[in-house]
Amino acid sequence: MAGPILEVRDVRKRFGGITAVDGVSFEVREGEILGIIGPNGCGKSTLFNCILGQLRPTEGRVVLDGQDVTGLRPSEINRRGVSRTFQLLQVFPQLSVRENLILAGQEHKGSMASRLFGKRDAGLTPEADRMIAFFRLGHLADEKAGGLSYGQQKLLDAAMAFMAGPRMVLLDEPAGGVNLTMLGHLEERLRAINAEQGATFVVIEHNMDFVMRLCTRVVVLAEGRKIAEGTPAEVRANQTVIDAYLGH
Amino acid sequence: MGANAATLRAAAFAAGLLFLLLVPLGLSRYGVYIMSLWAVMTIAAMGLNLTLGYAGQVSLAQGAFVGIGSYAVAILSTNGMPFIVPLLVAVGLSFAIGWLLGYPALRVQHHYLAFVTLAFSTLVYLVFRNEEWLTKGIYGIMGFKRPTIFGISTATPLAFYYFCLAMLAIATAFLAWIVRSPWGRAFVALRENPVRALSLGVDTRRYTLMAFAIGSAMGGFAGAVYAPLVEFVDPTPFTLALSLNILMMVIVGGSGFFFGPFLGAAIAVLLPEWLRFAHGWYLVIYAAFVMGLLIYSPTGLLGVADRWTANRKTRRASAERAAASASLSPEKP
Amino acid sequence: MSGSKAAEPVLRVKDIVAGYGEMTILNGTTFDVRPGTITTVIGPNGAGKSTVFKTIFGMLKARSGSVTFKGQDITNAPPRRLLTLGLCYVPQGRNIFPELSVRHNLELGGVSAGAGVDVPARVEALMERFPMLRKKSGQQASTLSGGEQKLLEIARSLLLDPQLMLVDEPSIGLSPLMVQEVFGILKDLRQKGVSVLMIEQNARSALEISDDGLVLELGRTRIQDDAARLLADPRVGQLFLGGVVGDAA
Amino acid sequence: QSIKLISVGELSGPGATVGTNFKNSADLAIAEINAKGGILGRKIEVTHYDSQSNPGVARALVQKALDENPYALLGPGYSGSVKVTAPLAAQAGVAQVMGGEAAELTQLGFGTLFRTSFGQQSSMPKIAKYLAEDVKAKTVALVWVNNDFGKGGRDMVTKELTARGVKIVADLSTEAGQADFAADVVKVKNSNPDAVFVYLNEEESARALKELRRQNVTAPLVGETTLLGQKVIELAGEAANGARGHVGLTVDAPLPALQEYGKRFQAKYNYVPDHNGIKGYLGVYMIKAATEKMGKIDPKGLPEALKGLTISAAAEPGILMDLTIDKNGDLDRESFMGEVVNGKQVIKTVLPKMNK
Amino acid sequence: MANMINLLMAGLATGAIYALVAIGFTLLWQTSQTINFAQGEFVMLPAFFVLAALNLKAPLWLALLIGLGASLLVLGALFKRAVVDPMLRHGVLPLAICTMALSIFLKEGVKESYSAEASPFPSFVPGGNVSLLGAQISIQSVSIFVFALVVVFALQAFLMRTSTGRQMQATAQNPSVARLLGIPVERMILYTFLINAGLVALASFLVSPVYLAKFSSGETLGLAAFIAAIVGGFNQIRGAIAGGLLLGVVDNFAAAYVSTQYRGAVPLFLLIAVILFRPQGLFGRAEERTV
Ligand SMILES: Nc1ncnc2c1ncn2[C@@H]1O[C@H](COP(=O)(O)OP(=O)(O)OP(=O)(O)O)[C@@H](O)[C@H]1O
Ligand SMILES: Nc1ncnc2c1ncn2[C@@H]1O[C@H](COP(=O)(O)OP(=O)(O)OP(=O)(O)O)[C@@H](O)[C@H]1O
Ligand SMILES: [Mg+2]
Ligand SMILES: [Mg+2]
Repeated sequence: MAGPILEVRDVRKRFGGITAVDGVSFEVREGEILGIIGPNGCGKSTLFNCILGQLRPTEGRVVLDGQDVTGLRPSEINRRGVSRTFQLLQVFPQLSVRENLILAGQEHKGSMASRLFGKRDAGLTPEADRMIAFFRLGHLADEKAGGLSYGQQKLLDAAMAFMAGPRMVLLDEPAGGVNLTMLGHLEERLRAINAEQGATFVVIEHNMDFVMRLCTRVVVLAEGRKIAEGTPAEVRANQTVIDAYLGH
Repeated sequence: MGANAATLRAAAFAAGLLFLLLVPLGLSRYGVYIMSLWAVMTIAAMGLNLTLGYAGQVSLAQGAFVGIGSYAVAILSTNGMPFIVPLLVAVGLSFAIGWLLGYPALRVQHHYLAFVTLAFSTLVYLVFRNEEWLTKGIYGIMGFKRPTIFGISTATPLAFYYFCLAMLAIATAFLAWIVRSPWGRAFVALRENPVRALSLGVDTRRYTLMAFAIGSAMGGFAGAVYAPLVEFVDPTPFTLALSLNILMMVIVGGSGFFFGPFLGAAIAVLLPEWLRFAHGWYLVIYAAFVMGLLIYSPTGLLGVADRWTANRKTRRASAERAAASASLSPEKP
Repeated sequence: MSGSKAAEPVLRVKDIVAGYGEMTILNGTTFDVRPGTITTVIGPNGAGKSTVFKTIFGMLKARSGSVTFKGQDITNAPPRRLLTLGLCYVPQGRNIFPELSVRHNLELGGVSAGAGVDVPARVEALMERFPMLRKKSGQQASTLSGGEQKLLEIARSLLLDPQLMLVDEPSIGLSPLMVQEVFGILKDLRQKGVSVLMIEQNARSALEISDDGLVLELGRTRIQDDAARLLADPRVGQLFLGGVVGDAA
Repeated sequence: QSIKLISVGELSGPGATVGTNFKNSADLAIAEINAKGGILGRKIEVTHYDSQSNPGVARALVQKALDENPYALLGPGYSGSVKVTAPLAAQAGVAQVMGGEAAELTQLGFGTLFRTSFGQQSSMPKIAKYLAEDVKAKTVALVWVNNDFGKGGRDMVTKELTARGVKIVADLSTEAGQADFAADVVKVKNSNPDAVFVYLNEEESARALKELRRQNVTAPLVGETTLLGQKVIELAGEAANGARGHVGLTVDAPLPALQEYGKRFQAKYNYVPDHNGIKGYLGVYMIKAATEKMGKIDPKGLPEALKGLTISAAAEPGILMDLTIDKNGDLDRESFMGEVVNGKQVIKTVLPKMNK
Repeated sequence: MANMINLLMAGLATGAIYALVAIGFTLLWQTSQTINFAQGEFVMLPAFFVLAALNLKAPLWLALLIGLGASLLVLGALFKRAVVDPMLRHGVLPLAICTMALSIFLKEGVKESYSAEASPFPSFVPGGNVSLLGAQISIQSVSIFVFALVVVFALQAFLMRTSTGRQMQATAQNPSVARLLGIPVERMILYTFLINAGLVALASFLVSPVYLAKFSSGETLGLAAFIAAIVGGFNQIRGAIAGGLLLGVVDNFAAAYVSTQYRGAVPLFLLIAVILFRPQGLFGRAEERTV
């Protein structure tokens, strides 16, 4: 495996008097599947938002491919091949499932001007339909995304993150609300993309079975700080982690 | 079934077109004038429909752009330029100013944005009224001619109506092209969920600015046709009231529906005229009608149609689900 | 446990047909909840699980069929009535008042409390139980993390001392420790005779603490059985639990 | 068969008060004429269209009116609307008896356009003369409403005052419907003028007067009908005392006929008409007089019949006051200089016709 | 200096009027997420109820009571029932447009059925001026000012401190969850509109002696109040006071020291600075967390 694709250096985020992320540093190596776990409200989602430009870190740097990307806009970071999913549902409710997916891919081809003159679907319908079939949303392809069930929207959100063939995907609780059979399916897919295309994943998840099976390495946060890092097995055995997070 | 809906739509479109082509033949000069006004207002409302209906950016300044277009044409035409030059200036100027007006939208949204555009609209009106050296102020500009296109004069009401119709056709084709390109989808993304859009690489800044610029340019285009229609340009029509009226056209017709502005403008321009028999009360009746319509269908006229087709589709899907469900027998493990 | 047929079901859902607009999602859903038990509903995404709950709680109209609570017909009864009867409901997703403070969000759970209920005291008790809520009581609710918002909702639903709780996927977004905590609360409630009807995708943990299990598919009850037996059933494991659970049990 | 008049006016929008006064008075005049047997034995029938105070709409409606072949057009009241509609009427050769006061209207040479009041080109010289010769003001502050009415007056009076060597020391535009005149009055005070020329609509005049008094402006306040009419006095109360100026059309003029008209109007509509009311009233009687002079109902001949017509109140009481229409369509007749004293308008001098 | 004080005092007097009307805007927003573009007309109308009663020879106190009652009925209950209820679920814009139509309806209706003229309106506050820092201010203005302050603090306390107030806010922020918790959503919305109706009626009685009762007097007032509400921070009732006063004062100073010709726009552009600097308005809360 190659060197770090992403470096998070001493990132801190304050909201008024609340310090949500308190000086977190770690690396993500090209091609790995990194898990991030930690109790509720420990700053995982905030950290993602800082990495991806949704929030500007109060302090610290985010380095992508050796370039400082701190404070860049989310769209710019996305166009460097980093996509994400959201913990709370984030789809385009009035657009159909297929349109949601095409949208997720269209901005990655050509320039803004060429898009104006290009095809309506930017040639993405086949890819979108493949995604739809994979996530078993076939009968819903033309339905408005706002009318999907919770789990279906969650899957759609994940599918959107894969549309542009990203190099790295940050997933914020992808398993929440997803049926176990479907989750197994998703897990296989992640592994396959990781193995075949060398894509990197960072996964926030509370489903420990999922994390243990999938991740090659795990970072543990608590109260905004990193408290442990290691292989899933190491982390699982760490007493601090058990006390703060896993329980017995 | 999808084909069925498509045929239906094509038929409705053809019928509408035929109607627009033939209707002036049965109308008085006044009727033709009103139909021309309808075409102009439709263009302006289509522009706002892009900014607001598709891209979700509230603007109370569309009337100001109609004014900018009208003044550009009036000023340049009185200086003897052939129509095409003032027309291009009107559109280009509105595009540029609309682009600039988009900047505040990057920072504020909703009613705050409404306020900023409202202030802009007020300013534009005051410039029209106060900068006499340019606009002749409150007295207005007169004495420019209706254009001659390919050697054909559009001076008569009928000829000018067809000219308006041609302009409407150009605007329609242009807008159809925009919203049917990936841009259209990006605009809708801006409206539906800007946060998600941003994380998918949609450059929301540029699209926001574009939504304003293109919408405004269409306002300017409408103004460029409005000036020769009235053959007089003064500041009074371009107050905030016009912007609000155009906004109403968009919502009443069906915000975010391509043909919404056509219907909305028809209601706002034609209905009061039909109601004139009620004398002083005609605006009261008109307002009551608009309220009733919105209460009946808050998503506008085309919202009704959309709901209707959606329901048909849903019934089919529902039947399929029921059939699949029926084939599952309850198991007793 | 399935042998205790003597008791009248606390909730009886019979042949419910319901859906959204023209779309019918539930095509005759039928099941019972026994008093003082935890019943877990599982099923694929889009099966109609949440829809059943919404229909029971009067958020969607049942076109036909009936819902009975302790022998009383509550089909299409408004939420306010159900709350006074002793039902409560924690929906899926995010259900807070974003601009109100955490404390005020919590207090609003007591709006339909009867005259004798000391709401402030109960709020205090809940804050004792979930220290996070006390720590953030003055914060605007929308600034809570996803899991914290869910906890807030669960806490809010406990304010009224319900007799039947409908909980739609409580574990989404909760850390393992918190899931244990919440499941612990549900078990405590059962101890007190409260019935719980819960939807869970985290099916193994849920079925482990449940008495009964229910598989819903395409708006119909596929299987209703003892939770332990369901967990052990290889077909259920294969089809609905990702194929790994069956062996684990 | 009846005589068909069509009136296009500002019945809604910012000009609604103007247009409604005009309309009501026209209706009053028509009812009176019809009660006495009509014109040449034929009844008058009138249709009112609402221009929404918008020139574009006014143009459409005049087109509509012309499509209906009217005997003559009444209105509009806004000069801008008059300007866009006049070419249509001229093209159709139909007389348009309107309420606009902008100086230029009658100089555009339409030939079918007729005023119902003084144009500003007749009233403003009188005011300028009064300011320069009677008030002996060396410096004047102008407060005017920035619409075509106010701006027209301001431009005209500026020209006339400058020609008489009077200096404009403050030139303050205000908005129609403005409520707060504090800032304008501060500026007036700071310019320390010998006199203040106030040219606003009645309601704003009342508010401005109140504010001028509140800030103790002592310079004479001079204006037009809209500064010292009954309406202003009613709204401004005490503050109106001392306001003075030129009065072209007012129901308070010391003429029994005018006052009678005011009473009839008030009996019918329950409020005091303003000068726009009198315009609508006169307009109808002008058409009547011209028609009777022709001796036939001839729409094409009406414009010619109106030109150069002198109507005496003795022969046609409805005209209220002798007047002469010149070949441009401008009016000439007596007018007054007045002042508000103890809540009453008092006429100080009667100004003769200009071309006696 | 005297000029400055004069301008300031006059600006505050006008600003208090804006504030009084602006309170209604923020109230409706905060408790039902509606924008009422007919708010200016809502202030115009009660004066005519009173005038109509006076024309029927009712004494002033009775006429005012009748005006208040009619407002509660028409602008409160009827408005909510007939216009707001069917549209509330469909977002802000359709309802806003509907209220725009309503404003035409009310304006034209009053014009046709009553009069196009401005009518003087009796004041129930004593006339006359008081001297303050060398400037004369009418007692009318002072009472408007005081009244606006009292209303704001009373409403603020009601919304923040009482359970009913919080239920009203909860209803606005998430009606379906509110229903689910057993909050009587319908009643909360009705309260909102009744309070607003009472407010506009009182505003009308205070403002009409200054602005005169005229069918069109709501136009400028409604717009100014809308702006004041935004500048104050749409979701904060106390912001309405700040916004109103600021607008009144800035307007006067701009007219006196910048330009009378551009008086309509200069204050707006100065206030835009406020908005761009603080996108949530002077007193507004920041938008909620979105991700
Ligand atoms: N805008 C904000 N204002 C104030 N506090 C905030 C804001 N956003 C987040 N926080 C606080 O920051 C902390 C971290 O939140 P975050 O959403 O990152 O947690 P998390 O680790 O993702 O938790 P979960 O597992 O529950 O999703 C929380 O305590 C939250 O209350
Ligand atoms: N608001 C809605 N409008 C229209 N259709 C809806 C709506 N909500 C859900 N549906 C449809 O109803 C079906 C069942 O949805 P429901 O939310 O009950 O599923 P679920 O079993 O709870 O799934 P999940 O496990 O994903 O939460 C889905 O196919 C979905 O598309
Ligand atoms: Mg999180
Ligand atoms: Mg669900």
